[in-house]
Amino acid sequence: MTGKPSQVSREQGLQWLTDMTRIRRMEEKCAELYGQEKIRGFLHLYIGEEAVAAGAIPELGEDAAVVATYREHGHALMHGISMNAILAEMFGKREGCSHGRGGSMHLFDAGTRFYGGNAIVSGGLPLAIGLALADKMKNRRRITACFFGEGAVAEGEFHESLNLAALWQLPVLFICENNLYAMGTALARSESVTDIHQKAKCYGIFSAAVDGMDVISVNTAVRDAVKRVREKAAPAFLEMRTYRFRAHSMFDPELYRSKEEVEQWKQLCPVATLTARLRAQKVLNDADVQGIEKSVAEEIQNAVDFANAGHWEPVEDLLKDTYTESILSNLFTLNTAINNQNIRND
Amino acid sequence: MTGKPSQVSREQGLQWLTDMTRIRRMEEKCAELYGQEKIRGFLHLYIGEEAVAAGAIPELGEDAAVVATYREHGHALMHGISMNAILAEMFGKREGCSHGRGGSMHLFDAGTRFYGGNAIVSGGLPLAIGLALADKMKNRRRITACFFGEGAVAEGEFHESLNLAALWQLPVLFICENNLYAMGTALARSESVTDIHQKAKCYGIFSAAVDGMDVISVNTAVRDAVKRVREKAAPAFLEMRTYRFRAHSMFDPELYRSKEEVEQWKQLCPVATLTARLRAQKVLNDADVQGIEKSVAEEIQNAVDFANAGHWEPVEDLLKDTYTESILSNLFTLNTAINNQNIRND
Amino acid sequence: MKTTYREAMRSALQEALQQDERVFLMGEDVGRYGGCYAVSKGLQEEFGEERIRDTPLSESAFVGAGIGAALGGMRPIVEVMTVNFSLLCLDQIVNNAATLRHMSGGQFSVPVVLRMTTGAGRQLAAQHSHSLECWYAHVPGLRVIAPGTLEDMRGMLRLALEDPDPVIIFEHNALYNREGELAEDSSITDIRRAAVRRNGSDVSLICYGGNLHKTLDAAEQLAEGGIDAEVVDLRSLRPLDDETILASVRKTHRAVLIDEGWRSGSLAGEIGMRIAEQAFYDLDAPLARVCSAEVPIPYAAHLEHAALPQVDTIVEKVREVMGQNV
Amino acid sequence: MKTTYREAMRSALQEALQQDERVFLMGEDVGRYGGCYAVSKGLQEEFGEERIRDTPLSESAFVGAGIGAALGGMRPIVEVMTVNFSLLCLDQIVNNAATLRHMSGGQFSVPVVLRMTTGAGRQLAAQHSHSLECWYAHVPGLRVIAPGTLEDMRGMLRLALEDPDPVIIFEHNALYNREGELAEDSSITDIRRAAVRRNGSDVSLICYGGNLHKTLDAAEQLAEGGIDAEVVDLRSLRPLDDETILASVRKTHRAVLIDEGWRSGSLAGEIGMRIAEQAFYDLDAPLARVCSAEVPIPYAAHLEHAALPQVDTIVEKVREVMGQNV
Ligand SMILES: Cc1ncc(C[n+]2csc(CCOP(=O)(O)OP(=O)(O)O)c2C)c(N)n1
Ligand SMILES: Cc1ncc(C[n+]2csc(CCOP(=O)(O)OP(=O)(O)O)c2C)c(N)n1
Ligand SMILES: [Mg+2]
Ligand SMILES: [Mg+2]
Repeated sequence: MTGKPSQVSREQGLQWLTDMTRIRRMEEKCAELYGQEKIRGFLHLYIGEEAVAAGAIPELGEDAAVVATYREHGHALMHGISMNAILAEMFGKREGCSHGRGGSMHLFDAGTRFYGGNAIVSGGLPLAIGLALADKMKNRRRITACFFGEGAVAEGEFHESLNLAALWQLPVLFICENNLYAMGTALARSESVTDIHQKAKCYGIFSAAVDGMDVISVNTAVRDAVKRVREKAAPAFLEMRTYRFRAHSMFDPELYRSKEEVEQWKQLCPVATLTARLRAQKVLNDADVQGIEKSVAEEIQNAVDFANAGHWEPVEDLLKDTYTESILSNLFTLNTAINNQNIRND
Repeated sequence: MTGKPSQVSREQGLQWLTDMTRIRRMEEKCAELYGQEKIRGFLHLYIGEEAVAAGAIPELGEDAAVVATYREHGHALMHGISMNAILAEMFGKREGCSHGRGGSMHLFDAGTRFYGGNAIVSGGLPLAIGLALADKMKNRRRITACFFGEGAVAEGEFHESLNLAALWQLPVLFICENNLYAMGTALARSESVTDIHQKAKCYGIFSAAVDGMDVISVNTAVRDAVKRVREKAAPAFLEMRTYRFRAHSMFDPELYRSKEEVEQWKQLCPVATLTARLRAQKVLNDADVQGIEKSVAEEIQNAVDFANAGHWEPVEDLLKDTYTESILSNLFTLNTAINNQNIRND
Repeated sequence: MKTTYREAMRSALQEALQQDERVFLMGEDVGRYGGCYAVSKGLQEEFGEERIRDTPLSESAFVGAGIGAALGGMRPIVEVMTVNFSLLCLDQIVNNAATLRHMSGGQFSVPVVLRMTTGAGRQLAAQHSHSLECWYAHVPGLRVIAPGTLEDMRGMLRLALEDPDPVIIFEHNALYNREGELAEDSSITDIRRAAVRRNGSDVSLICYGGNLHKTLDAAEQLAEGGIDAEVVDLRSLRPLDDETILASVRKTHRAVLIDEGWRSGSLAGEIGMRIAEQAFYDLDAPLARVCSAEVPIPYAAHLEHAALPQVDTIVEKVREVMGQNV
Repeated sequence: MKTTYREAMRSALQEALQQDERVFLMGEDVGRYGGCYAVSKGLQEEFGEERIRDTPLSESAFVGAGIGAALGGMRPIVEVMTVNFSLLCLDQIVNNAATLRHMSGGQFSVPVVLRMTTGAGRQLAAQHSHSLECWYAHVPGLRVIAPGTLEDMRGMLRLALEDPDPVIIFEHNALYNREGELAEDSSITDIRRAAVRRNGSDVSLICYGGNLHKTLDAAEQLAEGGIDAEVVDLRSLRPLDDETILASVRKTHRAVLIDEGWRSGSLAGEIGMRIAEQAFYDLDAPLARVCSAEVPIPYAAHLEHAALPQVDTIVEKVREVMGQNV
């Protein structure tokens, strides 16, 4: 694993703490809202893993594309989607970042180049390859970051994608969030070789394992990797060793791991350890922490209010955005609309 | 690459020479018969690669299962399917080893446990995993050998399958026939890391690269690997470095490689090099070679006669073997038959 | 006995595992996790890790391995967590499971059973709400069944395992929590035959799986309005039991087909066409169907609801077919 | 100009590559090898390795990469060598290409064009003879087109590339070698509309792609026997041009649907059902279809021939529908 710098500036420290706190508190609120049935469908919380998104995404560059999974609230927030738009999306409102069509698993934002939100394990990797290929062909120097869980490593698509990235020397940064479980399947029960970062080396891709519970390590590793991707115009791979503190989704009785194991990992809580470190460095005091919590609480309250005040897409627009409405495709759209009309008016 | 023993017994040498000659001459005949339109569809010749099937298959054990690709005539012959049944199959006759339903790409034989003949690149690997899993669960000590081209290595299924074999410690011997091209795609244009045998090591599978043009090296490596698979009840992987002398199929203008390259590899012809070696060892003379050629020519002539004399499946039996005809499924079959009846009698 | 569909499938699995050593269950999270829908909860404790086999996320390889194990003499039950993920293993199902028997001239059988959850209705959005039964029902060499009643959920697995050919069981996710009275004698299950679940004389409502109860509810509502609907539960989606379907249509002279698949290319379309081919002169009204709207299923509750067949939409469509203008 | 379908597609590709820098062609063996069916022969020499991009055998990744590149502003043409291998990349097509626009609330377009060879008839046996157009035609978010004439082979690609949404082009393998006269003005191609290829008054024969010529031949034979058949070439398989289909049926009052897919769940079934729904009272006879037999397509020539729609079987089915007993 890569080392960490000895000192963190107050400014940088507060930023990370704020970011991780925003993710943490937002998701705690999500769990609550799920209980109130404001949020439905599948909800996968990132709690425990905040150091990865908070440490990584600010290093990618303004113009980076991000491809993520169904456990992507934190990534969306870090990449610049507003909490308002995220919560409204989970409420299914038109004001949501996917206009209520996507929900928790499918946050999207063209403006910040956030390409989801993919609910098929490993399904996002080929998209990242393609985004990077487009950049390369157009001689743009921006990068594409692709986040996924260690469960994806068993999927064939993971291997096909890594090979393509290496073969074509594409500017993709793969970030594997190894939280040791894919639903209830422990890594050792799904991979014959459990050292995930080695997988990338099999394709000749630069690769490193990183302490994913520590935002500083994450940040340092990502900064180096991004530099490498840009300079060498070649892929890189980081395995973030992390842990989810909560259940896989809201339906998971967690039969597959012990309370003790979870408790042990909680000792490594990225928010708590950063707080302790900053305090030890004497660049953080109680007032700072309270300040952060207060502003985050406000942001969340505003977001909940915003989401509550949002609107439902009119049911007449059910078919909207299945196809592009353009002159060329008018007829297509028309036809389909007519056919569906029968159904909708059933 | 693994070494080779210094001396070959006359008996063993004659056997290999005979086997390789049978494959070579049979396939030369196939090409001729293709020109005569006796054989149709896709025809993929194994010429140049004979040392692999001839050196490997006799070591697998009587009870071994073999899974192969569309380039499997040699494997079928070595595993004990008669030349008669193979040629009749390519003629599309009922007497063929798949009753004319499969053709060149789909030779099957339940008796010798030859599981095809799979025309989807990498599609056979999961089947091999399953066959080995069944053996393991039933405590049978036999092994499953799975042959495939190096093109399959880019497919996700290859990786999924290797991981399963290693994770579950299944008695599979993977034999990759690396002939450097997948149709017209050179290995270096399809893999970021071209040392194929390393791929297996990424899963913790024992692996070796072997001179696939030399039947003795092949045989030695396979013998060791089979022993290992049996004793450790674990998978093993061999990369056979070989070359096809002919086009990919009968439609290939071979734009992707030079005549010189092909000529160079032809210097390594496995039949010629073994012949030279045995002569040098003074265990082979002209009469032996003539004897082999004569008996092979007879076998081929008989097979062609057999195939010519074979019968077409009656067209009324078109739907046969889509489903099992049994008491349980009678109704299913009946229904489907009735529906199809309309079509057939259109 | 009062029980749920989940329990019914679990006890079917349990019985199969007890009765035949060759049977094993394999899939993602079927073991330690207890099954994504808790269907296999407790089975790993009872039958061990070999026979309740957790797999990595490798749909193509483990489904193919199920096919291979079937070739090797086992009776694998492979759970593909949901039909959505089966898109990753279609090659194995279509090109191996469905063809091996025929391609080998009848030498090999593939007695594998694949179980998949299907359907929408839980706000899981576009990638997790597919109903692709019609795709599988298109493939010669496969048998496709879909339980709609508790008895069928309990009884179909046994028959599927007895079949020497590959069988796919589609279990609609909305059924698992549903409770009901399970008849003692579940031998009434016959996967070969569609079942008439309600006799009626005015119109045939043809449905299956997750929509059976919606359709039965619609039939009750229609009855209040004086329309006597017959409800046919297909049970087997491949092959289709034309005899039962046509007998019903010949009696009622009208048919409405209910199917959660998207309308174009739906199984409902196939059934309609069969009626139009074989019972054309028996029809007194155009055929009609109630399917899902042609849109990736959206997350928001009201939109998802509007996208799927509902009791209301069934009732309205039937009234329309009966000439009761709405 | 006399040319082949192969040449027509090649020159369409060439033109597209010349006219738009964002266009590139990617797939297995499209470059060095010149294309499995020699369609892209010579293009790599002209446009280089970047724009005529050979891929490894990784259908899921390179099709997904095409989708990603489309998101990134390119106009990729991805060749999946044959529809048979597309089973390995269905997830990318169905769950990404078809859904991204809708799931994102309209923010993203996926202007990717996928080309696939389809169909049987060359004794390639069960795994290499699929006709799965109906599967793709089932999926909202995709457009599916199939050229049957030289003009369409030449003209469809341009329109597909102009479309902001994913388009799949199915090219029947039996067409490539076919020669014919290509009209100078290929602007007559309109992928939005089915085309009436032969006017007739007695029966509508509805077909597409590889079966167009068989159907036209059948129509000529029928004409000799006094049956005047109209031939409708669908061109677009999704969406279907109901207007043209129904107009034809309303004129002839009879329809026979020709489709190389397996009968159950065929596109022919869908078209039949639409007619039964929307033009029921215009029909004078049961609907009928000529499809492939429900069997994995066998290798032997006589069996394969018997399994597929043929001129003879079309003629016989039409005679049957016309009441001319055979
Ligand atoms: C192809 C596919 N198979 C199965 C699933 C069901 N599923 C959803 S999440 C998940 C576990 C994924 O684990 P991992 O990749 O480690 O990510 P994590 O949830 O731990 O962040 C599974 C099996 C799916 N979404 N996609
Ligand atoms: C999944 C899939 N994609 C594409 C093809 C078309 N195809 C047939 S053989 C072949 C090359 C395979 O090369 P390799 O695995 O090296 O085997 P070889 O032919 O060299 O023995 C290709 C691309 C196929 N059969 N299956
Ligand atoms: Mg995980
Ligand atoms: Mg090769």
